[in-house]
Amino acid sequence: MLVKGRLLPLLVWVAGLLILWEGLSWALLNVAHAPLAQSKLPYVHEVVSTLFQYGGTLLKEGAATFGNAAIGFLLGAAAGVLLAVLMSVSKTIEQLTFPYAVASQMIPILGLAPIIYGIVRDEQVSRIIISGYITFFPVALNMLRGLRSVDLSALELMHSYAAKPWAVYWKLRLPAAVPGLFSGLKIAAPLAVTGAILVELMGAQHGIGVIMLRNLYYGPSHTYMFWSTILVGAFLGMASYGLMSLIERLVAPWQPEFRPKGGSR
Amino acid sequence: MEGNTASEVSFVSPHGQEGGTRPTAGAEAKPAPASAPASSNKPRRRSRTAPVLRILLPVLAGVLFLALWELQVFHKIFDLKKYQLPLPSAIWEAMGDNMSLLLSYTGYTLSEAVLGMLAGSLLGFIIALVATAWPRWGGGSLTLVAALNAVPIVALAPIMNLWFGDGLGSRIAIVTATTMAAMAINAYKGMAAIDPLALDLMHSYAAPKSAVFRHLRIKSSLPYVFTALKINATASMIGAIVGEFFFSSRGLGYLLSNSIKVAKMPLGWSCIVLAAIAGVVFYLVVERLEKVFIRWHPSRRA
Amino acid sequence: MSLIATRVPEIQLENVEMRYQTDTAEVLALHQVSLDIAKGEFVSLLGPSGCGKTTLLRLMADLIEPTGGRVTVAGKSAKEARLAQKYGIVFQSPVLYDWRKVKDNITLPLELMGVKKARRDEKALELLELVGLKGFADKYPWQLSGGMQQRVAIARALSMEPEILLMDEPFSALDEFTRERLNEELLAVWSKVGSTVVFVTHSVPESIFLSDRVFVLSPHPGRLSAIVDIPLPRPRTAEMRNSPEFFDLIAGIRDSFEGV
Amino acid sequence: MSLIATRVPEIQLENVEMRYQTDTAEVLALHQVSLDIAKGEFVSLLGPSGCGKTTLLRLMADLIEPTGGRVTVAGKSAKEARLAQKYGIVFQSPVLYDWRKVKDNITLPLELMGVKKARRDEKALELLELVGLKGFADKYPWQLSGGMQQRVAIARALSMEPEILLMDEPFSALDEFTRERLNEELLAVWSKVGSTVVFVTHSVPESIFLSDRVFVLSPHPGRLSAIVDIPLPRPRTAEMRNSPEFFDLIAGIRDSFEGV
Amino acid sequence: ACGGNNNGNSASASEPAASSGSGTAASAAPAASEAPAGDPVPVKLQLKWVPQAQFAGYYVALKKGYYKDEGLDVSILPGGPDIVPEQQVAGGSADIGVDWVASLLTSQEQGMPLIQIAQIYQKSGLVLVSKKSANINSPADLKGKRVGNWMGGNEFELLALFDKYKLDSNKDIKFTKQGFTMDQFLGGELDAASAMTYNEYQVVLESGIKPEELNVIDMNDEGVAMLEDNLFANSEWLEANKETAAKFVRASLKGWQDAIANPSEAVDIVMEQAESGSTTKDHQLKMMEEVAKLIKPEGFDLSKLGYTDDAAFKQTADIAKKFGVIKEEPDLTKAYTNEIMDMASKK
Ligand SMILES: Nc1ncnc2c1ncn2[C@@H]1O[C@H](COP(=O)(O)OP(=O)(O)OP(=O)(O)O)[C@@H](O)[C@H]1O
Ligand SMILES: Nc1ncnc2c1ncn2[C@@H]1O[C@H](COP(=O)(O)OP(=O)(O)OP(=O)(O)O)[C@@H](O)[C@H]1O
Ligand SMILES: Cc1ncc(C[n+]2csc(CCO)c2C)c(N)n1
Ligand SMILES: [Mg+2]
Ligand SMILES: [Mg+2]
Repeated sequence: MLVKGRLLPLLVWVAGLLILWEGLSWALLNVAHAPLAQSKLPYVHEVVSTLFQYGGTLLKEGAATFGNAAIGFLLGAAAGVLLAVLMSVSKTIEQLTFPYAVASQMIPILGLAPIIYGIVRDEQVSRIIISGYITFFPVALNMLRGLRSVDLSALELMHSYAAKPWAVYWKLRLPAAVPGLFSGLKIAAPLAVTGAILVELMGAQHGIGVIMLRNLYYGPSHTYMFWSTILVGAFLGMASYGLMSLIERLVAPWQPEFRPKGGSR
Repeated sequence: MEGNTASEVSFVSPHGQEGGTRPTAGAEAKPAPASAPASSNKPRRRSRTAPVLRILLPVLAGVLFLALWELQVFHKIFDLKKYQLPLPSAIWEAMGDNMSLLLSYTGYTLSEAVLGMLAGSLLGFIIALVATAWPRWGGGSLTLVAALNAVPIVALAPIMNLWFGDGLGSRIAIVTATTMAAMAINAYKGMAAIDPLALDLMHSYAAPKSAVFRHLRIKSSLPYVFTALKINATASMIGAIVGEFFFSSRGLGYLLSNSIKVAKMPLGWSCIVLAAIAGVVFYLVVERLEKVFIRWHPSRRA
Repeated sequence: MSLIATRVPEIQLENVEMRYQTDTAEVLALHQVSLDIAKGEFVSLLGPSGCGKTTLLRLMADLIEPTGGRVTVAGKSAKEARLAQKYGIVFQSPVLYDWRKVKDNITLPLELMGVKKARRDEKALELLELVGLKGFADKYPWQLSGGMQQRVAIARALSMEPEILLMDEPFSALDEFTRERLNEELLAVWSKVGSTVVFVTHSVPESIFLSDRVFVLSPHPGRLSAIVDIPLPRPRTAEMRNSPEFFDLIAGIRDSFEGV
Repeated sequence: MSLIATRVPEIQLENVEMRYQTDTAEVLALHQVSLDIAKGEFVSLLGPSGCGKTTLLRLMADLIEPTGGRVTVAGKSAKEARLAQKYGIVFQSPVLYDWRKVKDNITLPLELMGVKKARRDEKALELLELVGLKGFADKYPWQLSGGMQQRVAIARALSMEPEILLMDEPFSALDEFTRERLNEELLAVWSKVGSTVVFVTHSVPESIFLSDRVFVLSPHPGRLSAIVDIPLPRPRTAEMRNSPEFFDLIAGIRDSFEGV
Repeated sequence: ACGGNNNGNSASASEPAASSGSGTAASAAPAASEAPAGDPVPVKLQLKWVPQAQFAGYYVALKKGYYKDEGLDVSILPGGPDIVPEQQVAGGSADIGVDWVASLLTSQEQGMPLIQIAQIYQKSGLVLVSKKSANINSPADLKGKRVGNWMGGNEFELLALFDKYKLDSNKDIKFTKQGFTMDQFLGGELDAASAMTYNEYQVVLESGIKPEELNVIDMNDEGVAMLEDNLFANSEWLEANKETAAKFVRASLKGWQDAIANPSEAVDIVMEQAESGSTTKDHQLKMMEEVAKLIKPEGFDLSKLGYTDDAAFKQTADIAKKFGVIKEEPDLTKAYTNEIMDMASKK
């Protein structure tokens, strides 16, 4: 029932979008006569048929990417939470680390990769670190906001019990930050897929990113395959987002948005 | 910074901000009993010293960091080579040699980032509005932007290049695409996670949807929106830079990738340094705006 | 006054039932409640904690929909009445918007109705004076004490001079003196505006002092257990509180209570 | 009983002053308040809305620090007392944690003190019964009515059997019957545990029924205007509420009030 | 049988500089030295770009067991847009790399411990393609045109070309960054685009444009060609692993010879590396054909394959110096060595 209620609109959205896409693609090709029309926006049916034609490969590579993304995501999310907790513990730590955390986000993988590799000297590990690096920031910021915006009287209650700092975190700040954490995770999860794909471009043998790049490089005859990989990537993003939403419902069911409406409007 | 068991006490006042009410117990420096009569001017004194520390501390840490870096301490610890991580002095020199070029490229990249970020955040916000106003049918759009978020820049770049050419436009489009999701997801959360009674109040006035959004939903989503803006401020810079890797003939990203590929690491790193400075400034501007816009937030009281 | 009630039913509940669905169980909060409230009438709801008073109020205001039975307001559905902006509500907790100053919280409903700023500010000052908060116009809600916040909420509900005023324990956070003063002010406003008032309270004397009729609810499941007419003349005066009639009424209601 | 107060001052305030600093102005919430409360004593704070009762309570609990004067608890600073986990507090609003079920909210302080789960659950059931919420253990706070939430908060404060119990209008959201029953339960618990209780209320009869002494505060700026000894014997019984002595005390306190 | 003894053994053991210099090199060295006969020595090869027929020789050698026969356990690391082989090899993620000579020179100048050990491609595969409609019949016609290149070390031949025709790349030409697709060219954003004969040029043809419709400027014809795909090693690693390097080169050359002799078989082997759907056999066959022309130009003696030609290398270095690619005249003795080739061809 719940699934039906949520899934149907999504399906309609996806279907609507695909129809629009097909229409635009047709118009681009036959009305506007745009150069490289099919590279700009290929026919959906062509892409989908490629998707099925190479379903096996795409599935395999998609799974590889998803696995990499999951590892990077877990690492990044953990790092983000840790950083947020540290910064919320002490204003000084925040002032010390924050500008640098922001600055660190400006280092592209191209500059980062040699350093990371130079430090850990293991390809697999450095890839994981890099994909974690891509995902930690949204988690950290959202978590920090959650930790910070705890209701004052709820804090005073803890204070009145002279609760130890860890208890304040464990029993109050962390649960109160869970909604924020999840919006961070929902941003980070698809981002982890992006991260995994980027990391795959650094000499990996497998993954959606690898096929994506090669198809681009080998030219327009592979347009449909390239777009298929995009669809797979997008699908992985949707799946990871959906997974996070599901987990949120299970882990933090107390939130107002999840309360049964009880006939209310 | 009076003697104060910060660890036990620091959790009461979540933010040592200026403004708001002062005398909540906790992390704030407690007036020593002897100074009780003079204590009323205590807060003022602290708020004057705080900003100085706020700037001084990270700067000091930065200087220390730079010194360790220059003295190759990191290189020794991690067994790094100068061609993996050039020294600050070399970066500084490269920066000096190419200053005007670097500055104009910084401006170029920053404008891509800012424009794209504004467009992406606006679109994301609109999506959140739609998803909140019509949850059943609008909710799907959130999942779709999340999907967009999973398409890497490597793939976006050629598409956007085809659509918008190799100029400013294609990077703005890339940045727009990469910043939309964070705003949509966060703003949606902010607009949905509302005290049910506050909503009931609006319903009792039969306030139209637009008014509910204007007076309640948008206001209470602001902390979430600003978090998204902060995420996007950084994401947009890196998005513009990486976007420039592939098709641009200008900008920090172009210069960076070129320099690193021809082993001019110091020049490459001066691009990174400028990008970092621009990114941090952009971030700080957003943070400043946040302070102006949400003075009332619980985290800013006490 | 109760005669009016039979003549023009402003709020009418017929066999209203309210079940709350939770993950684990179902709570029957109201069972078979039928009542009529006349236009311009002042009624109170009395009953032990958790018996369904707030639920009843929310049903009348169309904030929740009954799982059974019907709520009619002025011959139409509660929803239509709500859409016609007939309601002013004071919730059990103040529900002030953090980002609005006191005066802006008070004038929120006026703003929604498109009243001009100058007029709104004027009204705010007038109401602040009424609830004894002169000088607090420019404070933020969290700078007020609990009772002061509640008074802001009362002022907000009065600001729009609603046709139907629903008040959920509005005075419970107030001291006796403020409370009694506000009782009188409320009656004064009421007699001027002519609203229909439904007033939830735990104080028997208060319900008697204010109301035309008192509805007594009993719990498990919440239902209407008694309706008591209050034949005291209007305008009510402070002295009435000490009249033997008043004490008889108190005793009467207490009995109907204890019978539960 | 007030004799005790002079013997062992458990809570001592000397010339306490509290100013709230806001962006625009400064509010003098308490001015030169000095008082002693004996160990094991039950005192009430009475006073009009906004006079500083909550502020005073928060000062005693070291939730805020006075801008002048000194707060001493058992000879040490309020902070030390707080760190020694002496306090149980009931705030003016329930302050329940949304993500905890009712029983977990009640046992929060026990959890913090490291009490075992089995023991906690047992205690929770006992307290739920005491406050009349049997069967609500597994509900979330938002599934309760306002009064029920407040009772959960009371149960939570009692669960830890604190040495010092600070209660800010704990019963104001309750109907008279529940309230009177809880008055008696509170006294029973108190006589068993021997806590020192500071109780904020707006109800003069309640303050008399419960307390050894009543502190009357007056506003603008908040200060102590009267201390009234309540010479009623312990244990207090329901009948005492109707005794002439009781009415005299009410009148006396009302007078000290009106003199403000 | 082969590689029983390793000359480098004693050297590596007594050379702390080598081990501290580069972690992987260090870890590879002991593995090499302590490896009992027959236990394969691990070698990592970093490619410049994605797996394709451009690198067929290595894949053939791997597939056919030539490396294994030499007692090597070779892993081939694909490249990509974010990978700089010189960085990888200098940093120790790989032992041997493939890149263009000009890129190697720039990296050497920055102090990376790299040395070229073999030159595989004898000719430049870089061309400038333009549609006939753009009227670029000679390089001089490039004036005022939009010319694309991938930059980042791939542009030096073009700079030399412009210079030869007295064109200022900042003023006379709109010298533009080209992506790794040919879309800009096909979509008309570029008048002349860089292309490798073996890939991008084929991409253009595959898009439906006929060779007759195109003008092609060949760097070799213009005398501005630079050396391209080579093999280079981490010099610290090499010091301790000369024998291993020689074995690697020997096996690789064998692979290349097979690939050139039997392109179809080579492409089949390459296709195993390319995920199905990412490229086609036809495209790779075409690439193999073109690559063969670069490795074995007409009249080239295949037995010389792998040797670095002093004159050609010098021309490359001179061009690099002239266009500021490198600031100093490189020390050619440190830039490349034929010693490994000598060792490789001995057996
Ligand atoms: N955080 C604050 N910032 C500024 N002023 C405050 C703050 N808290 C309380 N005040 C002011 O201090 C005064 C006393 O407030 P307090 O909450 O102590 O009153 P109270 O006696 O508990 O009233 P009530 O019975 O209404 O709860 C009030 O005038 C209030 O406006
Ligand atoms: N959202 C909800 N979900 C589930 N049960 C609810 C919900 N709201 C109220 N209830 C239940 O309905 C019953 C009536 O609640 P209601 O709030 O109407 O009581 P009340 O008479 O207003 O009590 P009080 O005087 O304590 O405010 C209670 O048993 C309560 O637990
Ligand atoms: C970013 C980028 N850089 C270079 C090339 C071109 N390219 C790919 S493989 C190859 C030959 C190298 O041996 C060349 C020149 C590209 N397409 N994209
Ligand atoms: Mg209620
Ligand atoms: Mg109070």
